Amino acid sequence: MTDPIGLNHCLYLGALLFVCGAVCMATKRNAIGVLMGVELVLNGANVNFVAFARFNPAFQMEGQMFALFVIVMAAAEAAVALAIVLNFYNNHMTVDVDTAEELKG
Amino acid sequence: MDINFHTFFFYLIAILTGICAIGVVVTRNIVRSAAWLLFTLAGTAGIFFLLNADFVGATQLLIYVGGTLVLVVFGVMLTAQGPFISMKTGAAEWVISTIVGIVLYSALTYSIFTSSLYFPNPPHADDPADSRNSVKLGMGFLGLGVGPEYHEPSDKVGATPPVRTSYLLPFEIVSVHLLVVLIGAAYLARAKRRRGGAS
Amino acid sequence: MEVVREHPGLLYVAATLLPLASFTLILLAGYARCALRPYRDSPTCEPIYIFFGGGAPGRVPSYFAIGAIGGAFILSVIGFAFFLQDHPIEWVSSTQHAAEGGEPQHAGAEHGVSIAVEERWQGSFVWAQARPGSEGFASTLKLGYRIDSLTVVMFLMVTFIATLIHLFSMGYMEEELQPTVEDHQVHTADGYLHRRGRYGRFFLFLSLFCFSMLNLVLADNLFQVFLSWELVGICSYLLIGFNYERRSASNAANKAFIVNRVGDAGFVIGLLIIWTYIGTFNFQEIFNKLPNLVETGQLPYWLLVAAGLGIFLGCVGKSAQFPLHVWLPDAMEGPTPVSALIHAATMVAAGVYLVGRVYPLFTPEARMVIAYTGAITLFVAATIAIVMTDIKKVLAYSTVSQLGYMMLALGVGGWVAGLFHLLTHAFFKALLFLGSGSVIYGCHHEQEMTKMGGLRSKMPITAYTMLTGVLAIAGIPLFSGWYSKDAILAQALAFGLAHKNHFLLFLLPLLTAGITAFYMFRMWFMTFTGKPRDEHVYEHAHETPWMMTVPLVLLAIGSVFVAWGFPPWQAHESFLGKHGGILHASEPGEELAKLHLADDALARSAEENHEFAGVLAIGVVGLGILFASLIYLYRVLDPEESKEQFPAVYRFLANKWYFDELYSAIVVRPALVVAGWLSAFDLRCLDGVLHTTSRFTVWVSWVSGRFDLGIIDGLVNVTARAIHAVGDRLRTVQTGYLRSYVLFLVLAAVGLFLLLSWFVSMAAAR
Amino acid sequence: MTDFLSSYTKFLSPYLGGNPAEVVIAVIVASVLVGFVAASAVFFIWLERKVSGRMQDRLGPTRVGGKFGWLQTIADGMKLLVKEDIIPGDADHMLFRLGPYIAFCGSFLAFLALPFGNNLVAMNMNIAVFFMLAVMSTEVFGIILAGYGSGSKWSLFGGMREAAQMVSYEVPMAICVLIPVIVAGTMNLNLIGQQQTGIIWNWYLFHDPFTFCAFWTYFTCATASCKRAPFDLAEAESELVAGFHTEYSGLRWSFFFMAEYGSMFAVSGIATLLFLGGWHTGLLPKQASNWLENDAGTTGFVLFSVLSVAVFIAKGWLLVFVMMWVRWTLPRLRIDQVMMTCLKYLLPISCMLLIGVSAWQVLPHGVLYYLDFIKYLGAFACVALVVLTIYRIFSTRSQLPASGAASIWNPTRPSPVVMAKKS
Repeated sequence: MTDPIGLNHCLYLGALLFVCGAVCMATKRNAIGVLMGVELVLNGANVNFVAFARFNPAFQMEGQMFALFVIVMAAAEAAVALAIVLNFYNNHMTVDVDTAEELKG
Repeated sequence: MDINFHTFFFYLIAILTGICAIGVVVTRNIVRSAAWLLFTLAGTAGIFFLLNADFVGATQLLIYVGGTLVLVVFGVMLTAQGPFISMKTGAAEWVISTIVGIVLYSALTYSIFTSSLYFPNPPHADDPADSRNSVKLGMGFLGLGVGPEYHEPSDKVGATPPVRTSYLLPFEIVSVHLLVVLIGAAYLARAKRRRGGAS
Repeated sequence: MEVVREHPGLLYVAATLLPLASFTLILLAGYARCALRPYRDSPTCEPIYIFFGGGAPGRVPSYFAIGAIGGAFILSVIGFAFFLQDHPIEWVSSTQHAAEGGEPQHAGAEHGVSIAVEERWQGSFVWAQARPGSEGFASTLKLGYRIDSLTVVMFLMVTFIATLIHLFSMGYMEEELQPTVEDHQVHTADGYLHRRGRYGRFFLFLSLFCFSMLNLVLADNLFQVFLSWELVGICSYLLIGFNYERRSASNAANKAFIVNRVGDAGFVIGLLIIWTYIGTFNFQEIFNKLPNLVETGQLPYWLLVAAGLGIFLGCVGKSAQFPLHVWLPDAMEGPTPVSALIHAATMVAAGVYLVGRVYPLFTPEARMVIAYTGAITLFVAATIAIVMTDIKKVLAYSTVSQLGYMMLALGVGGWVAGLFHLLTHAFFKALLFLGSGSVIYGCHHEQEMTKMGGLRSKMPITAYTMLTGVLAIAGIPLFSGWYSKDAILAQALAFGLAHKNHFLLFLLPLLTAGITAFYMFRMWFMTFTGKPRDEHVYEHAHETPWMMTVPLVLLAIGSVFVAWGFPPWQAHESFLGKHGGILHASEPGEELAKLHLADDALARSAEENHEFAGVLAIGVVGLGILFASLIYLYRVLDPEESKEQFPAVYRFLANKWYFDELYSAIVVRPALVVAGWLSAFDLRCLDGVLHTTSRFTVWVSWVSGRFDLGIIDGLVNVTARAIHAVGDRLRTVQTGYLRSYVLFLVLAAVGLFLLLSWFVSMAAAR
Repeated sequence: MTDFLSSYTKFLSPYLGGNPAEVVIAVIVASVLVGFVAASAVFFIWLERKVSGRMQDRLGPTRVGGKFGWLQTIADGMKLLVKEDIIPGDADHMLFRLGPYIAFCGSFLAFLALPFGNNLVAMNMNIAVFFMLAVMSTEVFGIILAGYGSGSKWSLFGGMREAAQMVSYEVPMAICVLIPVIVAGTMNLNLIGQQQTGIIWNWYLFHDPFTFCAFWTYFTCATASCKRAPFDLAEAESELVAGFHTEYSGLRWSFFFMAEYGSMFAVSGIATLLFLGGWHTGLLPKQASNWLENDAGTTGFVLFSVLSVAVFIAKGWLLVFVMMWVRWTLPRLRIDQVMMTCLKYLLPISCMLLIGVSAWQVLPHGVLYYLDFIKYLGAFACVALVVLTIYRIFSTRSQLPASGAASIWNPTRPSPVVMAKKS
C-alpha cells in the first residue's frame, strides 16, 4: 500500500478483470453474458496496455494506440456477436449457449 | 505512509472496479450484470484518466459505455423473455469455474510478481504535461511519425534518416474493418422471413 | 484545327470513321438491349432497357446513322476545299493544251506539288509486322490513307448519295418500326410470318457498309482495300438477306456471297503474287518498284499478267461482270434503298474503282481481257433487260450493263472515261433505284411493271425525277450520262480504229447504247404512262413522303448537273472528265509511261473522234427511244405479238441466257455429287477407324478401372478407416458446450503462464 | 485528480497551499457546479412553463412567489421531495434506483469540462469537448436501465426508443462537433473560446459556410440527443404515457428532469463555445478584450470575468430558450421519421460538411484571402436578420387589435383577421 502506484498495481487490476471475464465466459449460460465476459477480458488487456504506456517510455505511444484499437475492435466484435446472438435466438428461440451443441463430437 | 490523492484515488477506483467486475460474474440477472459491467467500464475509464491517458479514457466512455454496452443491453432486451433473464448455472460448474479462475489469477499474479523481481519497473517520467498526448495520438493516426526512432540497419551510419512509427495504415485498416463489420452485422441481424413461414 | 490544317487528309479519315462510330453505337445498344431483355420487367433495369430502345424499334438508330454519314459528307466537302487549295484544278480549260502536245499545265496539278504537300495528304501506321523491327521486304502490313483527286471525288459521291439514301430509307423502312411486322411473302403454319421490326438493324448494316466503302476508297494499299472489300461483301450479304425468312432472299444472299468468293479467290492470288514478288501492298511503292522488276526479269512477265488477271477476277465478282454477273439481279431481294446504295451506286463500283487504282498493273493482254469482259457484259445484260418485267430487275441488268461500259472503257485505255462514268452512273442509278423504291413503296410493294401504268398523275415527283434519270442513263445531251458515255464511246472508237480487228469493242457499246435507251424508256412508259393495268394497284398508289422525295429531287438535280463543264454543250469539256479535269489529275500517267503502257496517240485519237462518236450515239439512242415510244407509249406494235413471233429469242432472254442453268449443270451439280462421295467416304472409312479406336480405348479403361478400384482405392480406404477410428476416439473431447471450451482455454492459459514464469525465472537465475 | 485540477491549484495555491487546499477547492468547485445545474434546472422549468404558456396564449404560473410565479418550481420541488417514494412491485429494485443517478451523473460530469469564461473551468482538459460528449453518452444508460427496471412495457418501449435514438444521433452530433474542432485545431474548449475573441465575425459560426451549416445541424442533433421535442419519443405522452419515467415519482423523477435540463444547458454550452464565440460579447474588438483581461489590473480582470460568465450563461440560456420555442412550435415526429431524419439526412449532411470544412482548411492562402469576406457577409446577414425579426415582432404587436390576441379566438365575435382577409 505504501508504494507509489506502479506498473504492477495496474497489472494486478488487469489480471483481475481478465480472470473475471474468463470465469464469466465459463459460467454464464446466456450468450450475451458470454459477450460481457469477452468485454471484461478485453478491458483487462486494455488496462495492461495503458499501464505499459504510462510506465514504460518505450511504449508511450504504442500502448495507447493499441488500447484504442482494442476498443474499436471490441465495438466491432460486439456488433457482430450481437448479430450472431440474434440469429441464434431466431433459430433456437433462446439465447442459452448450451443448446448450441449440434457440433458435439 | 505517503498517501497522496493519486494513490488514494487509484486504490479507490481499482478496488471498486474489481468489486464490480466480480459483480458481473456472480450476478444472475443479465441486466444487472450489464449494470455492473457499466461500472466496471467506467472505473476502467477512471483508471485510464489516472494513468494520464485522457483520450483513451474518453474513448472508452464514448464507445464502450455509450455504444457497445448500450448495444449489449439492447440485445438483452430483444432476446429477453421471462425465464431467460437469469439462467441458472449448476453448482458444480460454479465450483470448477471458480477454482480454475483462482488458479489462473494466482498464475498471473505469480508471473507478474516474478517478472517484476527480475525486471524491475522501468523509470517513468512523471511529468503530466509530457503524457497528455492526444495531439501525438492524432498525429500518429494522420501518418506523422510519433513513435520511437528506428534506424535502418545499414553499413553506413546515418545513411538514411531515422524512421518513426506512424499509425496511418492500421487506422485505415481499422476503419475499413469497422465498415465491413457494420455491413456484416446489418446483414446478419436483418429481419428475415422464416423459411416456409407462409405455412 | 491546326492538325487539320497540317494534315487535311485526316478529315477523310474522320469521315471514314464516323459511320464506324455509328455502327458501334447501334451495335452496343442492341447488345445492351438483348442482355437486358430477360430483366426488362424489373424496375431497375426497365429504364435502362427503354433507354437502349426498349421493346419496340425506334427511330434513334437512323438518327445516328444519318448523322454519321451526313457528317462524313460535310467533312468531305471541307476536305475538298482544302484539296483544291493544294491542288489547283482548272475549271475552264481548253483543248489547245492537248493540241499543243507536251506536258500541259494540268500536269502541274499532279507533279507540281511539293513533297510537303504530298505528305499532307497521306499517312499510315504499322498494323502488323512479321519480323518486328524490320521494315522491309514483305514484312510490314500498314494501314494508311492517301488522298488524290479520285479519292476526293469518290468521297463526295459516296457520302452524298449515301446520305440521301439514308434519308430515303427512313421513309422506306417505316414499317420496320412496328413491333410486329407481317411478311406477306413468308407463309408459316399460322399464316403469314410475324416478326419484330428491324429498323435499327437496317441502319446498323448501312453504317457498317458506309464505313467499309469509305475505307476502301481511302486506302493507300491493297491489303486495306482487301479488308474493306470483304467487309463490303459481308454487308452486301447481310442486306440482301435482310428478310432472311424469305427463302428467295436467303438464297440470293448466299448466291451473292459464293459468287463473290470465286472472284475473291482470284484477288487473293493476285495479292499473293504481289506480296511475294514486290513485297509491299502500298500502291505507290508497287508502281515505283514495278518497272525495275519487270525490266530485270525478277518478276516474270506471265506472273504480272496473272496478278493483273487475278485482281481483275476479284473486280469481276464485285462488279458483277460476265461471267460472274448472276448474283446481282438476284440481289434485288434486298430492300430497295440497299439496291440503290450497294448494288447500283457504290459497292459494285468498287470493282471498277479498284481496276482504276491498280491500272498500271494490267499488261496489254490483261487489258484486252478487261475490255472484252466489259463488252460482253454490257451487251448480254442489256439484252436481258429488254424482257424483264420486274422494275428492279430491269434496273439491275442496266446496272450490270453500265458497269460493263466502265470496264470496257478501262480496258481500252480510257482511264478517265471509265471512272467518269462510274461517278455519273452513281448519281442517276441511285436516282433510278430510289425512284423505283418510291414506286414500290407507293404501290404497296408491287414490283411487277405489268401491274403498273399511268402512275404519272399519282406520283408526279417520282415520275419526273425518274424521267431525269432515264434521260441521263440513255445519254441525252446535257444530262450527265451523255458526257461520260460519249467519252467511253470515243475511247472505244479510237481503240477500234487503232486496232481494226477489235472493232467489235466499239460496235457492241454503240448498239447497246440504243438498247439501253430502249429498255429504260420501256420501263418508264410501262410504269408511268398509259392506262393503269391493275386497278387495285392504281387505286392505292400514292406519292411518297418528303423523306423519300427530297433525295429524289436532289439526286435528279445531281444527275443533270454533276458532269457539267464550261460550256456545257461541249461533251469533252465536262470538268470531271476533261483532259486536265479533276479526275485526270490522278490518272497514273507517269507510272504507265514508265511501263511503256501509255498511249498518247490513242488519247489524241479519242479527242479527235469524240464528236463523231457522240453523233453516232445520239442517233442510236434516238432510234431506241423511238422504238420504245412506238411500242409502249403509242402502242403501234404489240409487245405480246413480238414475243410470240420470236419465242426462242424471248425464252433465251427471259431465262437470262441460261446462265443460272449452265452454272447449275457445270458447277453446282458436280459439286453436290462429289460432296456425296466424300460424305460416304467419311461415314464408312473414317468413322470405321474411329470406332475401332474407341472400342480399344474402352477396353483399356476397363482394365485400368479394375486396377484403380482394387489396389489404389484399397490403399486409400485402409488409410481412411484408420483415421476414422482415431477420430472416433478423439471426438468425445468435443463436448459441444461453449463454456467447457472456455474452461479448457483458461486451463491452457494457466499452464502457459506457469511455463512462462518458470522459463523466466530460469533465465534470470542463469 | 491532481492533474485534473492542476490549473486551479496553480491559481489558488499561493492562498491555500498544499493538499488540503486541493480537497477544499474540489469540494467548492463541485458544489458550485451542482448548484448551478440545480439552479438552472429550476429556472428552466419555470421558463418552460412561462414560454409554453405564452405560446399557447395562456399566462403560465402567476401566483406562487409574487408576480410571475417565480417560486413555482421551488414549490414543485418541495412537493416532490416530500412525496412518497413508490417502487412498483414488478420493478427491479436495484436498477430502478440506479437509473436516475446514472442519468444525472452523466449530465453533471459534462460540466466538469465546460469553461464558463477564460480559464474559468473545473478541469482544463486537452480533450474537453470529447470528454463532454463521452460522459453525456453515458446518460442514455441510466435511462435504459430505468426503462427496463420499471417492469412496465411503456417504460421499456421508452427506454428502447431512447437507446436507438441517442446512439444514432450521437454520430452526426459528434461529426458536427468535429467541424469547428478542425477549424480550431484543438479539442480544448478553453482554447477554442479564446480563438474567437473579437468582433462577431470572429465566431466560428461565420468562419466559413460549412461551419455555418454545421451549427444548425449540430443544434438539431443536440435537441434530439436531449430527447427534446420534436424528438421526444422516449416520453411521448400520446403513445407511451410518460415513457421511461412512467413509474417514477418524487425525487427520482426530479433527478431525471435535472439531468434533462442539465444536458440541455451542456449541449447549448458546447454550441456556444464551438460556434457562438463562447464568453465573448462579439462587440469588443480583440485588443480591447485583451486589454481588459490582462492590462487593466484586478478590477478589469474581475469585470472581464463577471462579464464573461454572464455572457456565456446568457448565450446558453438563449439556446435553451430556442429549444423550448421549438418544442412548443413543432409537432412530434414518429419514431421512424426520427430515425430517418438522423440516418438519411443529418448523417450525410454532416459528413459532407466535414469534407467541406477539411477542404476549406487546405485551400491555398491566396484563395482564402479572397474568400475571407464570406465571414463578414454571413455575420452582417445574420445580424440584419435578427434586427429585422425584432423589428417585425414589435411592429406586429402594434398591429394587433386593442382587445388582445385572445379576441381572435373568441367565437362569439367575428374575427378581425378573417374580416381583414375578406376585405
